[in-house]
Amino acid sequence: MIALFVLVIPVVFAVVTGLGGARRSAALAFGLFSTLATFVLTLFLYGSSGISVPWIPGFGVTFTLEPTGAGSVLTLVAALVMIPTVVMAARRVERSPGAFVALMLLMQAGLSGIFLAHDLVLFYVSWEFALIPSMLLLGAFGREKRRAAVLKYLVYAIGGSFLMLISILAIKPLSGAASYRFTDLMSVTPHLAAATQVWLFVGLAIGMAVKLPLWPLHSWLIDFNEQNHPSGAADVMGTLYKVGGFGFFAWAIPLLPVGAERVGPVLLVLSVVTALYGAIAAAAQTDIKRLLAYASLSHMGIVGVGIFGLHLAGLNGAIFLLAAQMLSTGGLFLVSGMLYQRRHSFDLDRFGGLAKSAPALAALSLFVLFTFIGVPGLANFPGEFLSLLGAYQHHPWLAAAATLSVVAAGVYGVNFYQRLYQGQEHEATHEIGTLEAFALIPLIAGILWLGIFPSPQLQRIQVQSRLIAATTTSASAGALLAAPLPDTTTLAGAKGGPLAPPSLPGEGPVAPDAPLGGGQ
Amino acid sequence: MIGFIVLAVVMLAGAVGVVTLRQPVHAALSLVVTLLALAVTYVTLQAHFLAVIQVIVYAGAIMVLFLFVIMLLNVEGQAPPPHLRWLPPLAFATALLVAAGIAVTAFVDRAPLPAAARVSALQGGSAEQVGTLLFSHYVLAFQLVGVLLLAGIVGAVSLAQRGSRGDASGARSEGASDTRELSHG
Amino acid sequence: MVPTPYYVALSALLLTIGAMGVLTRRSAIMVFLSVELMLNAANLAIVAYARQWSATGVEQALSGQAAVFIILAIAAAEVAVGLGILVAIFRNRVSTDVDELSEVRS
Amino acid sequence: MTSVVQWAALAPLLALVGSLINAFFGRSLKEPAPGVIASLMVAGGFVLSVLAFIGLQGMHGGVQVTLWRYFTAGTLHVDAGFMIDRLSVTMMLIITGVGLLIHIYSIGYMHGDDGNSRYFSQLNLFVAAMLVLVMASSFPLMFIGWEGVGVCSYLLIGFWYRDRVNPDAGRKAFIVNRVGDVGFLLAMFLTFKTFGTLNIASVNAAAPGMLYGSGVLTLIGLLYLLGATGKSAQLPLQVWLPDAMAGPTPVSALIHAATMVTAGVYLIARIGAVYAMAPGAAGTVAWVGALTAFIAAFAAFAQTDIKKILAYSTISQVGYMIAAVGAGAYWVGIFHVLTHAFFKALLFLSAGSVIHALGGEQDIRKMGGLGRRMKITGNTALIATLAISGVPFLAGFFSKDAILSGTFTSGLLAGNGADALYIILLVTAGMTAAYMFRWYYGIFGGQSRVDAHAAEHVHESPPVMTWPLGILAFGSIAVGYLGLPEFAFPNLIQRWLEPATAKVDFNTLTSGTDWLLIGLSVAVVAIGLAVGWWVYHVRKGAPVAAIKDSNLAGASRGALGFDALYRILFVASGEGISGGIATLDRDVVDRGLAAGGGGGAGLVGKLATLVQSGFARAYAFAMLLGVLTLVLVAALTGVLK
Repeated sequence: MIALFVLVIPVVFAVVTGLGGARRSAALAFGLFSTLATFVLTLFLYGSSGISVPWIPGFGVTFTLEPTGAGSVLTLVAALVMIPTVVMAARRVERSPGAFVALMLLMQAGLSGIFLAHDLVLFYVSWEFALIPSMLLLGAFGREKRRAAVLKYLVYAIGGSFLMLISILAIKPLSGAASYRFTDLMSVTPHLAAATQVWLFVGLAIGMAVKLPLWPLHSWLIDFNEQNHPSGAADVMGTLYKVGGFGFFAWAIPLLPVGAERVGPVLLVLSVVTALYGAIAAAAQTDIKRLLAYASLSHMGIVGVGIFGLHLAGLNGAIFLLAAQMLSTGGLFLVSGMLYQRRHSFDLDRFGGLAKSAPALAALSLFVLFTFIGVPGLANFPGEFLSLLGAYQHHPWLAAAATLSVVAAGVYGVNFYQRLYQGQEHEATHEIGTLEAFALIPLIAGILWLGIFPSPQLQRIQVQSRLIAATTTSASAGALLAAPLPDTTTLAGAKGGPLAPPSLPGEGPVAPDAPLGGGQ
Repeated sequence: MIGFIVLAVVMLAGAVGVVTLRQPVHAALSLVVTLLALAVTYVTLQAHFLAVIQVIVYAGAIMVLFLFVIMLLNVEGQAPPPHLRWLPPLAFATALLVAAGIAVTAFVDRAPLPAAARVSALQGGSAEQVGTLLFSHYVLAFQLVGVLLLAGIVGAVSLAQRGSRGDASGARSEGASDTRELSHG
Repeated sequence: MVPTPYYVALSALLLTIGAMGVLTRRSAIMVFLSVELMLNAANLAIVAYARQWSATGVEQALSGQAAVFIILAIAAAEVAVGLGILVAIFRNRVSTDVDELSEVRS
Repeated sequence: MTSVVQWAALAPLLALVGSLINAFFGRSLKEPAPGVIASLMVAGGFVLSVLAFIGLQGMHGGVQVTLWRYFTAGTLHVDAGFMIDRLSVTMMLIITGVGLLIHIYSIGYMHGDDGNSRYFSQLNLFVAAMLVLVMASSFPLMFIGWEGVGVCSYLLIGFWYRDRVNPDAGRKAFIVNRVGDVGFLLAMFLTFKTFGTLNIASVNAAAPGMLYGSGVLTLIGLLYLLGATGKSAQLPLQVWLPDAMAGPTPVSALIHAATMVTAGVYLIARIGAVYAMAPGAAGTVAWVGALTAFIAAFAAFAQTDIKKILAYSTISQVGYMIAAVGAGAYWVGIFHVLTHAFFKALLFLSAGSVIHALGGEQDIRKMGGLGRRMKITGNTALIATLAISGVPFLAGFFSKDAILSGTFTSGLLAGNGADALYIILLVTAGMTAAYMFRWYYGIFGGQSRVDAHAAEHVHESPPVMTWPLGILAFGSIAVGYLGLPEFAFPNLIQRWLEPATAKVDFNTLTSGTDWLLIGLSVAVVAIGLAVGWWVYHVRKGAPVAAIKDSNLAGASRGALGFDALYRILFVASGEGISGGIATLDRDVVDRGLAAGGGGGAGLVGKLATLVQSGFARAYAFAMLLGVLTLVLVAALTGVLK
């Protein structure tokens, strides 16, 4: 039932805020209360019971929410990111902050719906439901060229989801499932004929690839971020809305394993291209938001690499990276809003040397930036590492190519910091304010939490990915999802065979006759 | 069958008139013919209540509204459109195909006509029968339609009012040009 | 009794004639009239199928007629608002040529 | 004794706490409080390391401390756990011991800098990361330390961020290191694919069961080597270290001489079992080390910056260590890490003392004769110079000699040119003696070339700086005696480390041959020093001035042009590609999907304008087409049914 409240609370408060929130303080209070309440609820989401009631019985559509492992983790992290974002929006949006906050809350409800839906049609409805507020945020609050950006965004989003809709509508009649509920579909769709699966998968994949986004369907993202409101809050919402990877993970791959296996390599190549392309293009940007947009595109490429590598570790890592980048990318977009507030520009050339008058802002930005470029020990790293590691097990060359984006990330990362904070300061600025500090601290706490103790969240995700692997063992992709065995051909002699897993580490000395270095 | 053919011919003639006649007033009157023929067709289809409503609401109220507006605005027939010359032939072909497609689909379905006894059980779709259904099963939809009509009225009034109140001088000068235009025509 | 497909075919013809009107006429009023024609064509099909449904039951058949009733009511509302908009546009532009009303065009 | 050893797991935490205290409260603390706090934390780490060292006496294995499960995915389990054994404890002692002295020295060196607390915060963070690196029980955890030290190095090189040069140098270091990190990452991926685990001990235990010389092991070895070349500034990724001298001098001493750059050596020693089974990879390691040693020594001759000479010398010395671990002489590599940590830290700190005294002057052409004014600095620097040159009875002599005999006798390098390696390293030893003599003589000996203005202020450094110099000087002499040649004396460090590293076969020489090798290296060092004496003292540098404009001198000044080459190959082309892709994305991919790109531009564009004409009637027609589609589908399915 918690899942239902997670959906309903933001909607209720969105209505309240939208109707009564002409005043800034009201928007702030309602928004903060709603996001805090939602966040507290999401803490208990995992393991709580789901809900399933008929919705449109004639078409087999149900209203089914199920806090699965990956979904609950993503909902949780998104709810955490929402708290500071709502506060920033309520304080920094000049014109009708109430409407802005209301739209953000509506979008949060849509996102939670995407993550928690366990019915394919409900998933699709949430997917589109979240689109409308994000479009309105851009169209009503964006910058000068927002019209073109909205149009582009719409064309891509609608075009993509149209194909997705066709696949969704077709999947039940084709498979003869009892309803659109995940469990009902899951029992029949993996046994569909290979050609059918491929076509259905392609339809779903195009819609999801637009939202992932994958090269070459990414160009809406750049304008979307560049033209959104300079507070950065709407960009954070856009970051949370990059749910394509989750769609593949939770729906497309488990439902259509054979399709995934056939189409996966193509998407893997595109993901590798995206990872490199985004990172390299980011290095040449001079606009803060465009740089962040390209850089986050590169991360999405790595998410894709993890998913389409079709390896258990990669799947886990991709979803974890999705959650982690909400924190890091979101944090950087909030920082971009703070920088805009100081210089009224996003042009990197207008910055420099800010570390002198705003050392704390510089330190916090650098922290988030290092998370962003995947420095280990922080939130993005386990996700990136596992994504690439998983893909490497089946496609070493492609994964190695994607790993090169790590170098490019170093380039744009340190360039970014240097151009903002280092060098001579031409004009003094003010140090980080209470509001800004409040906005960044929850994110940093989240980054440390996910970075140092990723295991609990990963295990939750794994509950779901293992389920996927287990239920698809009958299909041919099952073998792909299984863990690889060591390359036995390289083992000498007959004592080969799978290596025993490392003895479970516990405290205490290693036996004296087994020195660490081994020996012959 | 003969009755049906007669009605169909009248209806189609009226429809073609709507689309082809230059003068809007003529076209509107032509539409009235079609609608009246349609009302009669409803009778043959055992929908007496609807037939009455069709005459009162559609052919009566709605078309009168149309005629008022046409006369108020004094819309003229126009020269052939300068843009999109490629459109009419293509539209004609497409429309023909659509009609053919629908007809084929309809005729392919070989479900037999219901037995006469069953049809007569409708009792001609009397006001009592339809009304009972509307006020029991579809009461929510009925209420919503009422709300919609109210909203429509409010909307129409506010649209009509805005021009005359928004900008006094502008409205007056526009009104002046309006009359000039009218006298011209 | 005339079989249902005949009515449906007639409805299809009316619909396409209406569509031709929408596509070829430039005056907004005429477009509007054509739309009304299309609407009625649809109604005809519904009523015809309603009779066909009487094979299943009286309530099913009458549901179709109730639907047409509601459509009629909605059409009334639509015409009221639509004509209101037309009057407003004419007041601003002194023209109801749809080709000139292309706000969508850049 | 186990529990005593386990406490060592707290050492990184202590340093981290120190870092956090200075980060959050440092600016409200009065000098020297930040430095004292930071030093105390490192001192605590040193005490813990010593206790662990004592606890490990008589224990051949190590102690595994598991803190929590780091991450899990499928069959991959990675713990946040530490492996404290003889090898890692040795590194911990070096890091915390030398680190403590450098922290204390920094209190004096950074006195009055407005970033004082920031400096100590980052320095402590570095110590924490470095400890994690050496203590980690699994590769991903080691990678945390590995990148962590890279991050700290980046921060500290760009410490004085207002001059453009410093952040640029930091950026270069970070990016070059990241190239190496890609190698490390790929190596981990392949390790998991091959062994099914990322636990270092498990990999070491499984490696001997693999096929000797198999391709997979060789590839794993080469990928880890790529990681090591990045961090340890070896060919081909050595270019960042000379620039990294932009940081404060104690940072150069700690990070870019004593500890971080030896991480590659430690890595290879740690997974020695893999290299012991992959002679191809081991041979490559040895050759990379030897060539780097030679090239860096060559480049050191023409440098004029007091710290850059030391930087090239560091690259060269780390090359020696890499060559040693490549030869399979793992304890020797670590032994040289130990001795080098003392004398190179001492060299840097005395250089810092000189820079401090001269008010920031770093050009050795404007120094000279300082030994008379700065007695302690001069004398300790002399000890360090002699130690690094390999003069007998000083620390460098013993470790360098062990490396030379290790490469000469290694069974792992058999067939991979062990003799050539030996000769290269021997020649490099002579060159080291010569350029280090130039360094010392240019600063402390001969005539003073100091500006009159600066000369007035020349003074010996305060005790907080000279005491560490003294201790390090003592170490530069004493630690060598831990590793006396085995054939004649008890070799303490070999016996200590060998149980913790992989075993490699070495040819045994007759003791006569052993003495011969030692005599040879002593002779080479003597020649090197003599040449230095002749060129710089007797002839006052005339022979060098004569060939100043030759190609040879130019090549040395430009360090064989690696920097220039990379600037053309990677920086320029990288910028080109990056700009190209950005333009491509803006002009082709972006518009291409809306209105066509390349050849199809016209057609798609026309179609788009046709559809998007803006006429309402055209849109209505589009709708009609949609209706037609639906109708046709319905009709066809109806007919076909």
